[in-house]
Amino acid sequence: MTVYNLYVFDRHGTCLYYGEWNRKNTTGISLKGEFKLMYGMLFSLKSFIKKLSPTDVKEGFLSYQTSKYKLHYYETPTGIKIVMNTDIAVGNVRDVLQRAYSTIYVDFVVRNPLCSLDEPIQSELFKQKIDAFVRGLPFFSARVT
Amino acid sequence: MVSPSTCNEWELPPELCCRPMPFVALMGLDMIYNAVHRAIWEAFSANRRTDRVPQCVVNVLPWSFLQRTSYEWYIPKGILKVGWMHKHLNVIPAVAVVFFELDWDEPQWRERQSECSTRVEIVRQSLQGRGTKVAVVLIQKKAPLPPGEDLVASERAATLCTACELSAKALFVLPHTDHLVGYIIRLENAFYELSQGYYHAEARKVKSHKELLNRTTHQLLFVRHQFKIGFFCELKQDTQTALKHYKNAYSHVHELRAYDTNVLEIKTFAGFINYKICRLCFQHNLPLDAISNFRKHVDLCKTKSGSSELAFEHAAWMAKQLFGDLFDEAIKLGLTAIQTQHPGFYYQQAAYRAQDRKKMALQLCKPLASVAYPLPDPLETPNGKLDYFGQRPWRQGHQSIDPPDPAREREGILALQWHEKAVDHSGLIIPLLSSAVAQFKKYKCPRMKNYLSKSQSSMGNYISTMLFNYVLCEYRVERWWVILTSILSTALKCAFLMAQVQDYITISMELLGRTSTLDDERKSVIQKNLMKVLMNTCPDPEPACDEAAIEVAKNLWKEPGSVKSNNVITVEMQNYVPFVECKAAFLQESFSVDSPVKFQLLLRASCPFPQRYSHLSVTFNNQAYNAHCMVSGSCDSPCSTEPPTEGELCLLVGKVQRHDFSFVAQTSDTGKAIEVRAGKSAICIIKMFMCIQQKKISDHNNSSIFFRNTFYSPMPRLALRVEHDPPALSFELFRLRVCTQSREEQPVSDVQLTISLQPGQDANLSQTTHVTLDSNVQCDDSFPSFLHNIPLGNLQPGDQVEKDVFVKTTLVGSRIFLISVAYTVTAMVGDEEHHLSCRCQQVRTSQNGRAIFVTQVSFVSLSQFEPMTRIYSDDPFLLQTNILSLSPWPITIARGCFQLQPPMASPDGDPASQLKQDEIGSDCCCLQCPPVPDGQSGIAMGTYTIFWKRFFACGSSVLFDEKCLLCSSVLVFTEMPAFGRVREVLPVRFQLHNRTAFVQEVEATVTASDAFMFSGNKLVRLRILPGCEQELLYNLYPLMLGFQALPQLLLRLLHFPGATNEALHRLLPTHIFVKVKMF
Amino acid sequence: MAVCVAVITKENYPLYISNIPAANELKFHYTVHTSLDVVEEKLSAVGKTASDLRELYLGLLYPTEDYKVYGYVANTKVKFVIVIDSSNTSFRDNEIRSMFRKLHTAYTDVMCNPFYTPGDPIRSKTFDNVISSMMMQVC
Amino acid sequence: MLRTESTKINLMRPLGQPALACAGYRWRENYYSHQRRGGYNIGVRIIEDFLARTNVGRCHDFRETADVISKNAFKLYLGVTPTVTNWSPAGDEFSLQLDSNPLAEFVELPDNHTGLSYSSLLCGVLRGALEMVQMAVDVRIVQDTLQGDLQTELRLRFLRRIEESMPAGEE
Amino acid sequence: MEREGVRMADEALFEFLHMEVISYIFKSLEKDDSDNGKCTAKLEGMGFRVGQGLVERFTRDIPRFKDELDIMKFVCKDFWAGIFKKQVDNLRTNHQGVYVLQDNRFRLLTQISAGKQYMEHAPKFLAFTCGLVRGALSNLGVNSIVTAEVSLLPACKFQVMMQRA
Repeated sequence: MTVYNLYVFDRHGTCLYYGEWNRKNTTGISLKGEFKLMYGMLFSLKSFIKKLSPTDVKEGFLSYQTSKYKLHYYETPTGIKIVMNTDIAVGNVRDVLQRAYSTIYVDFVVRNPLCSLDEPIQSELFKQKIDAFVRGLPFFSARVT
Repeated sequence: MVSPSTCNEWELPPELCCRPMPFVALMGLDMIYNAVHRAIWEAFSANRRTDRVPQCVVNVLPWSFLQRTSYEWYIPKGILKVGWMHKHLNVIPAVAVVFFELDWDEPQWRERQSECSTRVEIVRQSLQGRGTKVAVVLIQKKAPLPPGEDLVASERAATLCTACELSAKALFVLPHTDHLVGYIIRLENAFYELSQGYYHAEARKVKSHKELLNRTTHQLLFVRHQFKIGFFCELKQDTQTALKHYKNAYSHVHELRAYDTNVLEIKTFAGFINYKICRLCFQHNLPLDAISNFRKHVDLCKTKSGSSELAFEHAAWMAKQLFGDLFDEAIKLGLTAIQTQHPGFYYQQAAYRAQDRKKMALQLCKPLASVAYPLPDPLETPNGKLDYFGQRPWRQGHQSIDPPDPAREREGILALQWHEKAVDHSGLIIPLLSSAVAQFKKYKCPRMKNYLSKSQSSMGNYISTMLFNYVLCEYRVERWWVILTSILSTALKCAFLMAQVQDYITISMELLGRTSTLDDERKSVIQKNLMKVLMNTCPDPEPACDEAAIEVAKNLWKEPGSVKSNNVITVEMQNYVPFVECKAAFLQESFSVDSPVKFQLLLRASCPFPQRYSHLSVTFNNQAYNAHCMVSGSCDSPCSTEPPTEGELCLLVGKVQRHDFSFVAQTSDTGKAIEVRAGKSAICIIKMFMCIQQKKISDHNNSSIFFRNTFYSPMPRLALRVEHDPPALSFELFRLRVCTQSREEQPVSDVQLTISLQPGQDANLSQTTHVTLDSNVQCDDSFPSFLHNIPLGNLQPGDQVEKDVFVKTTLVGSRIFLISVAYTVTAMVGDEEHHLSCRCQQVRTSQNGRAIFVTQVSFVSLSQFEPMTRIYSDDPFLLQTNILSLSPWPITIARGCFQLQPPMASPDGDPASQLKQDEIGSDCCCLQCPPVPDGQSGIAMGTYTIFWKRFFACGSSVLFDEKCLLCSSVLVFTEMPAFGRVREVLPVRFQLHNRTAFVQEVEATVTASDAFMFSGNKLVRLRILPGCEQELLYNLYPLMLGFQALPQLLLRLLHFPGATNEALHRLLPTHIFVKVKMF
Repeated sequence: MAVCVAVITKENYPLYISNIPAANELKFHYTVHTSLDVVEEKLSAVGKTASDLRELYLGLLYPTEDYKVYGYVANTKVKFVIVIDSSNTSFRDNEIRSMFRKLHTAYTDVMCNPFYTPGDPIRSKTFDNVISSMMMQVC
Repeated sequence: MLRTESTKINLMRPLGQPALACAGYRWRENYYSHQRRGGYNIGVRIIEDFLARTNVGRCHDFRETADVISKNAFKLYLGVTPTVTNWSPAGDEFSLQLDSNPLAEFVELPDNHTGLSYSSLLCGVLRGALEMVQMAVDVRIVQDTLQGDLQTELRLRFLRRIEESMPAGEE
Repeated sequence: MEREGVRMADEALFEFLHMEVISYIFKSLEKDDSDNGKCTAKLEGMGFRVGQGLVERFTRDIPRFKDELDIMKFVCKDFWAGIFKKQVDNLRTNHQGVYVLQDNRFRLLTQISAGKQYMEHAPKFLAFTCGLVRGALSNLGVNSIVTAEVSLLPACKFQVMMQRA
């Protein structure tokens, strides 16, 4: 089990943070482009799901999975979106993402007066924390099997 | 008509206050003729120290002994006879001792023995069956044999005893051998024993009456007896029991039914007993008992005020309980009091009571004016004194509820009121207050002390506000405005009553200020009054003064001395908030010399009416500017309270008035700080000194040099460059290096340089600017301010020529030069050759001469190092020249010298030093000007010349301004330390020189100052012989910290009544800085 | 009930003095002002002696024949003085204590009013109410 | 001992601000607008903090929002629970009534500032916070204890829902 | 858990307010002149006033201070805890009226950075607190100058210099 990478988007689709761990192959496109695509995908996916869903959805969608990886999605009412790609063996990590939001994003970005909320995050502290957080996850393992 | 009983009816009788001691009477001692007797007497009476038994010995001749006082048994007429205590202290002895010279081996023993016995008999007679113990002392020449051996003695002693009916114990032998005192002391102790026995007996005699008493008729006697017993016990030196009985007595007193007729008696006596009790309590070191007892006493008696017409009596009585004294006495005997429990409080209480008394007396005795003093004087008594304590003279011994004779009663009261009227209450109150003050001071209560000393100083009709001042500033400092205001109001009242203009104005101004808590109505009254005073009229009386006083005051105000004489009153305002507040500010931190200095003055009045003022002036440290900052308006009726008309200077209530001034600073002040003291003067009477502001005039920023090239066609190709390093200094030879470089392809010929001032500049620049090619030439006016057609020869293409031109400016200011080069060049046009001449490269170069020095000359008095506006003959002074270098480059001062006009004495010493920019060198010499013939007021001083160099030697000089010279008759020199220390002596010596040809009579007075105590005569007249001098020595003793005004020495020349002090006082220091005491 | 309540700064000038009857304002000013002597004396004892009073309440400062003057000094050296008519002896010491507590709390709230500048005389309705309640309060 | 104070303390916090407001802002309006702007900025951040603490999800309707604001938000940050009342019939407007306004607990308006709406900070906060959860609202103070009213009343009006839009330059 | 939550919450309120005030001041003063001196001074002033108020409240129920040191201890313990929910980690003094309060994890800095990043911004987040301390002390009758220094966030030192009259 492992974590590949993690995106944090704000409500306007700016990618506030991107972190990468055991990601092996990269898309040809630039990170920026990748962010755009990723956000676009999420956005349309979300609205699509909303339309399909029989009842009013509260959380949007939680994750989708391909044969190779699994994308976990968490969105706050304020539109902060956290996306984490792991291998398929990883189960539901909603609470993990929620924790990432409440204990790391909020503590070290929202409560850091020097971070403006709609620009990519500069704070080293935040980066350390999130990195430590991910590495600390039970299903994170540097071992590449 | 004040009879002894009434004049001091409130004083406790001395016999009560003293400490009772057994009373022993010695008889048969012949003091006059008999040395031995005298020796014995002295041994008894002299140096009675505490180690000897307490005893009061009196020598009486037997045949003039006490007259009998009847002692029969009666229905009580009062509590205690006035004489009683006295009787037992000084009249009836406890022991009567008969001295008799008799030796055992007396040859005619029998006769002597009978003689002795008769003596004893007489004494017995005179004692009339009183219990007084009688003792006989045989004065013998021989020392006695050891007892038992001398049979004769013992046998004769026995017979003698029987003859005189004495017990053997009462017979003593006093051999007057060498150790007399030893015997005496032994005797004393014996007598003491006897006296004890006596008083004991007396006490129990009184006790024995007790059975006979019944509650109804003899209530008074209960009190009396208890008191008497107590008293006897005290005599017996048994204070414990005494206290017990006194306490009983006290409780009995309050059992008595009190009504108007006897309440006084009861109170009086209660007072007595209380006094005794408290006293004993303190003696037994039970201060708390004493205090509680006193409290109880006061509470109990508070209510017993007696008849309303005589309310003041009650107050008086309350004031006279002497607890303070007792307490204090106890403390002196080693009792320790605390801050919250010390005599001060009781003195204070007493004082209050006394004040109540005054109040009541005032209102109760008012009507008396109409009524006459009743005759016959009801206060007269047959024997001139009362029989019983605290009874009414006109109905002594009368013990029923209502007065026997109402009419008489009324008269009596009237009489008492008359006497009360005569009492000087303040005289009673002030000592109480002052002892209270002392106590509070002792027990670390500065504020309480303050408070009391304030009420003390407001006692009496008028106390100079000086007295208030130290109290006032306390309250100012602690900002208790309500209190401050009240005191000030009192002070104002006083000032009015005494027509003290100065004080009156000062106080009014503070009372009108922001901090005073008076209501507007009151304030407006005060302001009106102030106006009145300023218009030399009497102000309206302050509220609550009595008519008579007001009349007096009015007259005082009318007196010329009061207002008119001093038409300028200076009021020091630093230490309080006056009714016109002023704030001065420069609009910038610093100004440059070329831009005007902007200065702003804000005024705000906090008085109810608009306040006019005649003019407003600002005082700078440099007088020159004062003129710029002045406002004066048409102030016809300065004191009216109507709203202002046009062109009047008037402060509207609560509005901030702004005055803007602007003036150009003098260059000489460059880099200096200007100080300002803004002062407002109302109707040229009151000056206020206000806040001080600092400001700097920045150095003139040095000018820049700039080129502008203008091109012609055919374009001349000659580069022209001017090298110089500005700024140029005035008086120096400033070098301009003109470099010309040919850019022509062809060689150019007869190149000529022309340099001149650009036309259209200040005309006199041409006079003050010299241009030369030769640095060694000393410039003089013959030199023109321009050079032209200076040949520079020919130039091959590309080569360049340099030319130095020197410019000297004698006047500060910037100049623009035109530098142009003309040349001819041959150019090919077509195929024929032309010689065309070009005049090219007009170069304008601005360039300014600028001052190198600011040389400022000041005359400084030797005494205070203060600048003088005028100098005085024979009065040495300093001539100081400050040379400030403004040059960016070091300037070497070759020398500077004074060229003095006679009669000035030439100084010595030249400065040879180098000054960097903004460095100030100063040269200073002491001058003295001999007296000059009259009529010549001004005197020229001479010039000061500085020789300096940067590149080339130059010189500049300054002319001192004229000084007007005065002749002073008497000169004063002061010798004193630079500063003082709090509570350390500060000697000051004034030397008075007589400069005149005749004898001077000088009257020197020294004004008091809050900040100093001083020793030395306050007022002296002294005559100084011509050309001689006199010394005045004072030792000052600073009390306050900081920059304090010194006691002022005022001199009056009796021969020159007109001679202003100003001439003298310029020489006297006015303030001194007082530092903290060193530890 | 209290006849006079005063708040005095550490510099010893009054921030607030209220008294009944208003007529003898001056008298009370003096009473309070002089009482400061005792206050300062007591304060100066703090720290010096072993048995110093660490309590803010200073107790009875001094009795005059018709008043009892009590003192209380906050840690911030603000002094509170309450004068009580000695005629009503019913007062318990702890009642006085509680009065001071109330007073102090009220003062603290004044200090917390952002529009109040420390050192200015107190002009606050709430504070006035508290004071008057203490002066009215029946015992 | 300080525990007991701790609620008070947070109320001491705003203390400095009006002081500053008065210094910097003579005019009431300015103070007002400033406070709102300041409040808004706070709101923008505090909402995140709020969500992080109490993971309440997105609200279905305005009523629920009102409930959350009063029962959770106010309780959490100011320790009081205002009552939600005066619903407009359309259900798009309601009032929050505070019997005691912690922000203004010690505040007394000086005479020269009467009518200063001290608590307008709150309006800003609410606006900012709600905007972050896609609700554009208008908040104003209709009653204020400082103005002598019996209670402080905030009026919230729902303006519109802010729809999340696809970032520009997306095909 | 709940009351814990509450405690944290007022914490947050303070933080946000504080940061807003700072940003306001810096914004508002940018126009005329953007020298931080003025801004920090202003913040310091506000802190001063708040400190005065707070200390009045905090010291209401505690026994009288014996001496200066006693006061400083109070500032480090109760006062600090009251505001920042933790005590000062270390108090040092030279006994000549200079005290150094060291807080290794200063509340207002912990969120910002751990290390050198944002160092240049640190001062404005300390100004208010300097004011707090100075205000508290002055109200306790001790005039002082309070300065702060940071070498490595979020640790910081406050130096208190008593001004003897």
